Amino acid sequence: MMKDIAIKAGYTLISLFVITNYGLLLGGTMARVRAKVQGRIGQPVWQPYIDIIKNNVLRTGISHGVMFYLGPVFRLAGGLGTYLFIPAVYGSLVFANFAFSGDLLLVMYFIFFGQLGMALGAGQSGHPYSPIGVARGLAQMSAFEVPFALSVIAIAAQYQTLSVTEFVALQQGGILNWIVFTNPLATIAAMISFLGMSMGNPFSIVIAPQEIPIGPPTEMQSSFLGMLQTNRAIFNGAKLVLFMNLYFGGATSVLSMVVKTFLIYLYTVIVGASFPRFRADQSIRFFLGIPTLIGIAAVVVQMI
Amino acid sequence: MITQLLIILGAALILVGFWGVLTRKHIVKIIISFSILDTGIHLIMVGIGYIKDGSAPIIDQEMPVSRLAGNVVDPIPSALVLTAIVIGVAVTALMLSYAVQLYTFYKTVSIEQIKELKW
Amino acid sequence: MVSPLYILGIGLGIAFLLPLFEKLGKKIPRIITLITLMVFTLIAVSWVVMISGAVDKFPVIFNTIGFKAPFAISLQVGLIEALVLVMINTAALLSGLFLSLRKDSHWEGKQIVLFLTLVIGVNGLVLTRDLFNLFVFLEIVSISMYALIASNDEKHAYEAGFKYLIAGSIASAFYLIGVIYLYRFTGTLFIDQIVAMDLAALQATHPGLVFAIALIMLGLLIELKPFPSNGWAIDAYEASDPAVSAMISAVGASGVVFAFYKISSLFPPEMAEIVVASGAVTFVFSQLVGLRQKRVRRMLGYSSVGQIGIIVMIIGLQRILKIDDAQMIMSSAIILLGNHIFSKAGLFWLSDIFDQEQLRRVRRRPLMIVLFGVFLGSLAGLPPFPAFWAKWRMITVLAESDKLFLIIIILLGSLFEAGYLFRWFTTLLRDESDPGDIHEEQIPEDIPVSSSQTGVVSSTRALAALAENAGSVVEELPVLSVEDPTAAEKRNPVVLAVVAISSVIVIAAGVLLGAEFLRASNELLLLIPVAVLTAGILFDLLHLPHRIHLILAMAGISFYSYRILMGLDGIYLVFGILFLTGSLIQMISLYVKKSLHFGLIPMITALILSLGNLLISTTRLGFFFSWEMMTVLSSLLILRGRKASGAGLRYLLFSLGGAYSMLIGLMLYPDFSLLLQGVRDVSTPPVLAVFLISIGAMVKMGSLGLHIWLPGAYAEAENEISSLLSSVVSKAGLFLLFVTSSLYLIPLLPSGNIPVSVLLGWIGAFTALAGAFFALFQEDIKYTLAYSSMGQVGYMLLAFSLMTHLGWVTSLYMAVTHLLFKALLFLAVAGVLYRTKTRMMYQMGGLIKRMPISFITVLLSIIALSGVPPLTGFGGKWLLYTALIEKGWYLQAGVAMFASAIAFLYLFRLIHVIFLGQLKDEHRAMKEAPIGFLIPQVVGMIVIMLFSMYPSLLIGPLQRAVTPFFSESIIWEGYTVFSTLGYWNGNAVMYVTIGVFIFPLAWLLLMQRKHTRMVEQFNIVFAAERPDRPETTHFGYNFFAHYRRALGMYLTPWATRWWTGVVTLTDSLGGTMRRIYTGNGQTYAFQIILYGTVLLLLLRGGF
Amino acid sequence: MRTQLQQVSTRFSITLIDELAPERDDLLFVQVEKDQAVPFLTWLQELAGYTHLVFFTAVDFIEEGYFQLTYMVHDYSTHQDLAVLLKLDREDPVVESIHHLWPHAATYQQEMYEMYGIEFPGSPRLHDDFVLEGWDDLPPMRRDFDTRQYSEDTYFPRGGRKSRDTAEYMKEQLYPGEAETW
Amino acid sequence: MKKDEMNEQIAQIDKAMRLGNEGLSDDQKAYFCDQRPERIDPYHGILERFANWARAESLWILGFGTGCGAIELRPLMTSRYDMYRYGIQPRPTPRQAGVFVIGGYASVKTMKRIVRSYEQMQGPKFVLGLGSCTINGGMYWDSYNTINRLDHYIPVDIYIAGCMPRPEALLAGFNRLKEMIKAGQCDGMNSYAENFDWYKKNQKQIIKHWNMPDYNW
Repeated sequence: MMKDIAIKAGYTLISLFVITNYGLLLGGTMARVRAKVQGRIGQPVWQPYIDIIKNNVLRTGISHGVMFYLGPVFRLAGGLGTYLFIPAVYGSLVFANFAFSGDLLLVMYFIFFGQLGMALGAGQSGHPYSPIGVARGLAQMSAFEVPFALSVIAIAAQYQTLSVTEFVALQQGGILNWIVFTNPLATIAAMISFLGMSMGNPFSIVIAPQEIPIGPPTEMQSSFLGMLQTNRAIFNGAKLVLFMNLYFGGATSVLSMVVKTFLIYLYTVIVGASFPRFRADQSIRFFLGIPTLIGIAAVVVQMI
Repeated sequence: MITQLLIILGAALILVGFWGVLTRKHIVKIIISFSILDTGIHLIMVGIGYIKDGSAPIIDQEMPVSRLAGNVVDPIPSALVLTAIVIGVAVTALMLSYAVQLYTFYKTVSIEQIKELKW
Repeated sequence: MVSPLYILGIGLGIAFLLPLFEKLGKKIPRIITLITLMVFTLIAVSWVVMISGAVDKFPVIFNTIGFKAPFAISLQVGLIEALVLVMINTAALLSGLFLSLRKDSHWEGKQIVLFLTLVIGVNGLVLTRDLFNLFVFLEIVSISMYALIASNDEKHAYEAGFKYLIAGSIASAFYLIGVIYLYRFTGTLFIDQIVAMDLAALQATHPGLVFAIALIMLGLLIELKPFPSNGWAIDAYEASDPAVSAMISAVGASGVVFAFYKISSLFPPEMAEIVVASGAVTFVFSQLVGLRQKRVRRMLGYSSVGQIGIIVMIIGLQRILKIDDAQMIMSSAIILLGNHIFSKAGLFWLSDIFDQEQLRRVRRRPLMIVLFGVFLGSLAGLPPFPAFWAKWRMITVLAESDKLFLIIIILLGSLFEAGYLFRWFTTLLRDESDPGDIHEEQIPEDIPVSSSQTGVVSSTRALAALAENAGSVVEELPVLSVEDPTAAEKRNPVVLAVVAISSVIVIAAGVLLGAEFLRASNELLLLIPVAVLTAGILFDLLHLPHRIHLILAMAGISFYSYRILMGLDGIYLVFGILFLTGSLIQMISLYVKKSLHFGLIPMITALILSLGNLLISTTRLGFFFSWEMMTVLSSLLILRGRKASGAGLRYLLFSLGGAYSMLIGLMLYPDFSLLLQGVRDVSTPPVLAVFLISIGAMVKMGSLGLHIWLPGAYAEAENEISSLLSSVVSKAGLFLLFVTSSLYLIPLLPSGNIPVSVLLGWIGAFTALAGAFFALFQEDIKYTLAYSSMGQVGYMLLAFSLMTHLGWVTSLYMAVTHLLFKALLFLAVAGVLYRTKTRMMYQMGGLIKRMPISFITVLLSIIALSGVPPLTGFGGKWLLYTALIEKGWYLQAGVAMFASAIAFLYLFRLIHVIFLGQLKDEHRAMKEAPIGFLIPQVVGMIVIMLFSMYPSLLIGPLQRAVTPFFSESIIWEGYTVFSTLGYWNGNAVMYVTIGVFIFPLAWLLLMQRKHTRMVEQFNIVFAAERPDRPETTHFGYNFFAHYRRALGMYLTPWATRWWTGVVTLTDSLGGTMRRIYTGNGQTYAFQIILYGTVLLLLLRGGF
Repeated sequence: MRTQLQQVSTRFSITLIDELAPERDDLLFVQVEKDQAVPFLTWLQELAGYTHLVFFTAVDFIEEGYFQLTYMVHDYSTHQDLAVLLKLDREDPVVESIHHLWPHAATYQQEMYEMYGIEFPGSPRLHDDFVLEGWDDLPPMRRDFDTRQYSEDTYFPRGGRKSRDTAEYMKEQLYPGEAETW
Repeated sequence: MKKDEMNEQIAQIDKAMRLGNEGLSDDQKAYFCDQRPERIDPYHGILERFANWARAESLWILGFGTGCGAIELRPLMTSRYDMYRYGIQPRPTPRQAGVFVIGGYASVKTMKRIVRSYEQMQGPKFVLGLGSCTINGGMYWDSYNTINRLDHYIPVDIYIAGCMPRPEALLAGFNRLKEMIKAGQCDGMNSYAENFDWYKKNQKQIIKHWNMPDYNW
């Protein structure tokens, strides 16, 4: 028993280590990509590491209270948890994580855990910009959840399962088994809401840097900020892995995972680089418009 | 014949009474109309009980109980009429005293102007 | 056996001698009259006692002068006469007492004579069997009434009296003509003889016979004030002395009603139908017109007319129905009559007392409130008063003879009546600060903004403004003993005692009848709440220490719960624990109350017991009785709130509407009792019944469209009560659904093969969504929570209507967990409100440092409520979606997900705006909530954590409870629960969450172990400026403005508009109707004659 | 316009100053006495159509011993500008406020109070800080205030600074040696 | 008894260590932290060198354009100069920024905001004075409301002379700053804490309306 737990813990650490580094490098790479789009050279690929290190070795820090202190912890716990409840690589023991203890619904709701903690931490800072950012973020989130939820329901109805592992299993055996091909409508709805989920342009109103300086984490600094940056990498990785598992056939090896998630992320970066920003109410209306209709269509197709 | 006449007269008086109640504005005239109405009713009552050529409703050897029907004037309507007249008088008196009071309060005898209570 | 002649003889004798007695002393006639009335009453009582000993020997006929009818006038005493006389004479006695005891009483001389004459006349009306004698007594009654009306010597009284005279004269003219012709055709005036004749044969020889009977009927009917020719009567009720009005309404009208009943045996069936129609029209339209009425006595007049109308209707009906039914329904008429006599008289008296004491509000007069409530409740037919039982019986009979339309009429009229009566109640009860209807949130004109230089000045101004604002929203009721000293001088407790006797009679009659009705099904236990309520109110009136009272109550409830929970199993047990244990824990917080809150504890206790009774009732009647008790008690509890008059009224009316709808449903579906007894294979119910019953349930649950009572009721009630209502009482609807679930299994909508349950499911889904959206835009925290409850109950409805094993488990699971965290939330918020004295969220902020435990409670409960893992709420969501997808309700699942996302939004706003952000100056010195609030919170938190760690603890029993109905759909493997779609291991999730939480926390502690400075609330980066005031720095108002901008146009309150439209329509209908009451006596005369003509023509079958 | 002004010149005791605006024909200058300024401006705003206050400023003529206030008003219908000049004694710098005519004049007046110390009794927020927060010296725009001295006293001047005449210095830099012949 | 006395002494010392915050009215004092900034010793040896390397390679500048010189910062973000490649990026809030670029002249009114923002930055923090105005007042040297020497108010790590300096000069300045950081020469944060009273005196001499705490945490 103890041995099992120890092995599991070891595997978990390996898995986390991989996803953290991957997430950070992915972030750096994508910054490079964005720079190329703008005709710049861009920051070094390892810049995220330096930033995190710098933030962690700052000499001073400010805390506004217990919730403020715990906010980033919640956030990172949310990111880690989300990742840990998704099997990252199909068939791999190391990267199976804790997918046995909960299915897709758990993952979808666990995302809220970090959001809530972060929002609470930001709230305790007493800074008005934080809740403004949170309010925007939450509002936008509730909007993009709709097409995503519909899409998930559609594929759950199609495959009669909610287990992520099973989704991946059912997509094995050829590229045409991927849900992106078997249920394109659901995939489109989900991929549009993925844009909102990754909070890049055109849905970046939440962190509008000039208007409400960086939004929720406006008071976060030093190791708090470092923690948030770490989470950004992990959480991004988790989301990418989730979408890969759900719509793009999952991954049977770390390599295929890297390739697929890279491409999915690239898509959001390209969209982000080419569009201006929506206002919060505009993005709500956007998500509840066409993408929701697509989602409903995907569901209705399953019902007939 | 006379019975019919009485009844027709009574009916006519009733109609006159109703007409008066419904059309006169003066409250005393309305009260008079009620009296007329009452009189009409009384006439009918009497008319109903009356039997032409009937004898007085006294039961004796001449008029055993078995022959009563159709041969004597029915005494009950007459008794009723008496009661009714008494009641009618009482009501009329009450109405008139009301009329007096109404006049002292409203300074009018027109029923159309005594309508502060409504809805 | 005392001969009835004595009554008449003594009465007349005394009446004539009274002027002589007056010479002996002013007070003597009063005493003599009262003694006489007492003698009358005693005689009547002795008859009742004798008759009930030997029913078969009666009725006895007494002849005057020694002759038999038709040569002499005969009087009859039967059970029914004796009963009516007891009631009438008691009422007259009370009336006499009232008249002689009240302050500035002018009850002497002629008035006493008239009064006595009236009573004798009424006694005669009841006793006599002779048509002409009836006329004489009628005239005696009328003349004494005409004279009594004007006894207060007021202008309007004379006007009304004259109109009454006109109408009465026309009526007696009709009657007299009818009598004389009837005599002509039949040769007798003795009713029994005429009845014995073969009227049909007689009709053949004398075609005018029907006409004669009709004229008699018409004469009496007009005396009974049928709509629309009753303007004169209502004028009289309004204008005369209230005590006289009470006499006219209670004594006079009752006599005439009985006379009408007597001659009803002459009616041929078609005439009876006309009478029924006339009665029904009178009932429903008088109540409709009453709705618009603002003057109290006139309103009571309409109510009287309506009540008499329904009795007239019954009298007509008993001629049409079968013998058994006729007797049944007649008994209900007698009960209704008695109910009417005592409660209407009581109300008239009360209105007199209000006038005397110049009371505009009775909020601080507990006894007055109790009396008032008793009379209103009994008039409106609420349990446990006699009218409730009477109406139940009547409706049962009507349902058995398929007279659905009449049932609807009766219930509609009752609803109108309850509407205006309780509007009066709420108006009198309401606080000075109460706007009368649900108020829009009050936002201070502007939050003071100041420059830093003038900061001090404007901050004090801001403080003053906020304090003022806070003062106006303080929740607690004032201590009852504080009151206006001048009012005390005008008090007259003796008079109130007379009124109290009347109310005691009503209550006692109600309880006795209840016992009689419920004994048949061995459900006497159901009356316990009434007993508890009465006893508790007495305790409160005696000013017993409220904490002792509370402990007694809680002990009683515990004992009761123990007893009934032992006998329950399955779903019943689940709901039993939900209702009883859930409320018991919440009662702890009542301990915080510092002073006696009149009626609070008894009403809560009775409410909880009624909820428990729902579980053990086995018949339709028992269930409906408990349901109504619960409704009435909860609306009374709501009305205790300071600004709750509008909300309470709305709640009462919606609940009554729902209950009536349910009642019709129950009537359409007699097998309902079987359902309650646990029989599952019952006959297929009609779809209409299913609909109506589910409307009853959905009103209670506040489903979309029927929800508009909900926010105000939950928000404006006192905090503890809101908590109880939203976490426990709202589940009663769910319970009803579960009990009647067999109803939904088969019935299909008429338009196709869609089951009713699908419709319910959609309603549930949209209720969840709408509730969440409404909650999103509230500034008032209690409104937020109220709408949140609405949404949550929507989920339960959705899950229930799945009609699958998993769906039901979900629904029950959500019910239990919702009880937990909504109670926690309400309690925590109650603590916050208790300290902050404001309900507007944006006026709070930064309270986390002042109230950490409350914060943790709220945090836990919002995590649970929004379904975020690892807490127990996620289980509900997981079950729900799994169940929905398994069943194939995909779109509903989408709606539910959207709703849950929105729920997350408002919950975050709740916790943020209250506990985070900037602490306000006025809250700087605040303390944690009182311990009474904290204990239940801590208990609840422990339970939540337990269920989160080990979900099987909760889901297991629920699964077993549902298993008898469906086959199992989820499997446990260790701590993991498997459905056909997915799996969930609450235990492992908890451990993983704790693990991933501890890891970063340790990292942070390591990195931040030194030089992290705790700073104060203004040490923020404020665009290189410094904040000036916490108020201007706290972001809390209109939090989700962009959502409003994006979707605001879809949030038009359609339901509110629709119901406002309905109310306006009804109101204006009433307003239009009452235009016929022009006030002109001549018009009234015309109406009477026209009415007579129309009735006669109808009788002839047309023109 | 000119004729209109001439008509009321005696009424408000104003004098037209023609020499000040030779280049534009839509701009007039007019001199007004201190006690007639507000009546005249009221007349301009309400009757003459000058509905817009373009600016309101002051100049310190220390040599002549007065502040010259300039009310610049504009007529939108004719697009005429009118500058109303007012001479204000430096020793008694108090003048009637015009915030009741143009609410935004309060801001100009606040600024003038801060910079020149001119009082406008009744003007809102007049004594609140405008640009200078907590200034406690002479109003800085008065010409008797020595700004250089103040700067040297207050702001820790860094030594070694050389000031040059810009034109000379640039000539020297760009055309060395030609300075004399140029 | 002795313990009580000691506690009292400690309390007195603690009180003396705290800032007076005289600029605030009494009812506002509770809103602000009144702790004095402290000197915080750097790590030792390689650890500090590593930390300094990270700090140098990740310069987050505060996006606060205090004067006309800020216009020269903008081109740095463009593709022509691309400061990102040096690990430099702008941050919108002082909490997250490490480098404060004073863009040219600083009026007294701006100075108040500069002090506040500087104090709100987390250490170690670096100040880069841009343009002559920060050095000796530049063309505003005799103005009544523009400071002459920035280093009398906050510790400055490096000046870039010029009016205005070109973006290239700025980049050169940043690179020089990096070198200095790596060499451990930039410890403005500690010198500010050590000479806190002197800085405060200078600041308060020009900022007359001092309506903020003495140290803006």
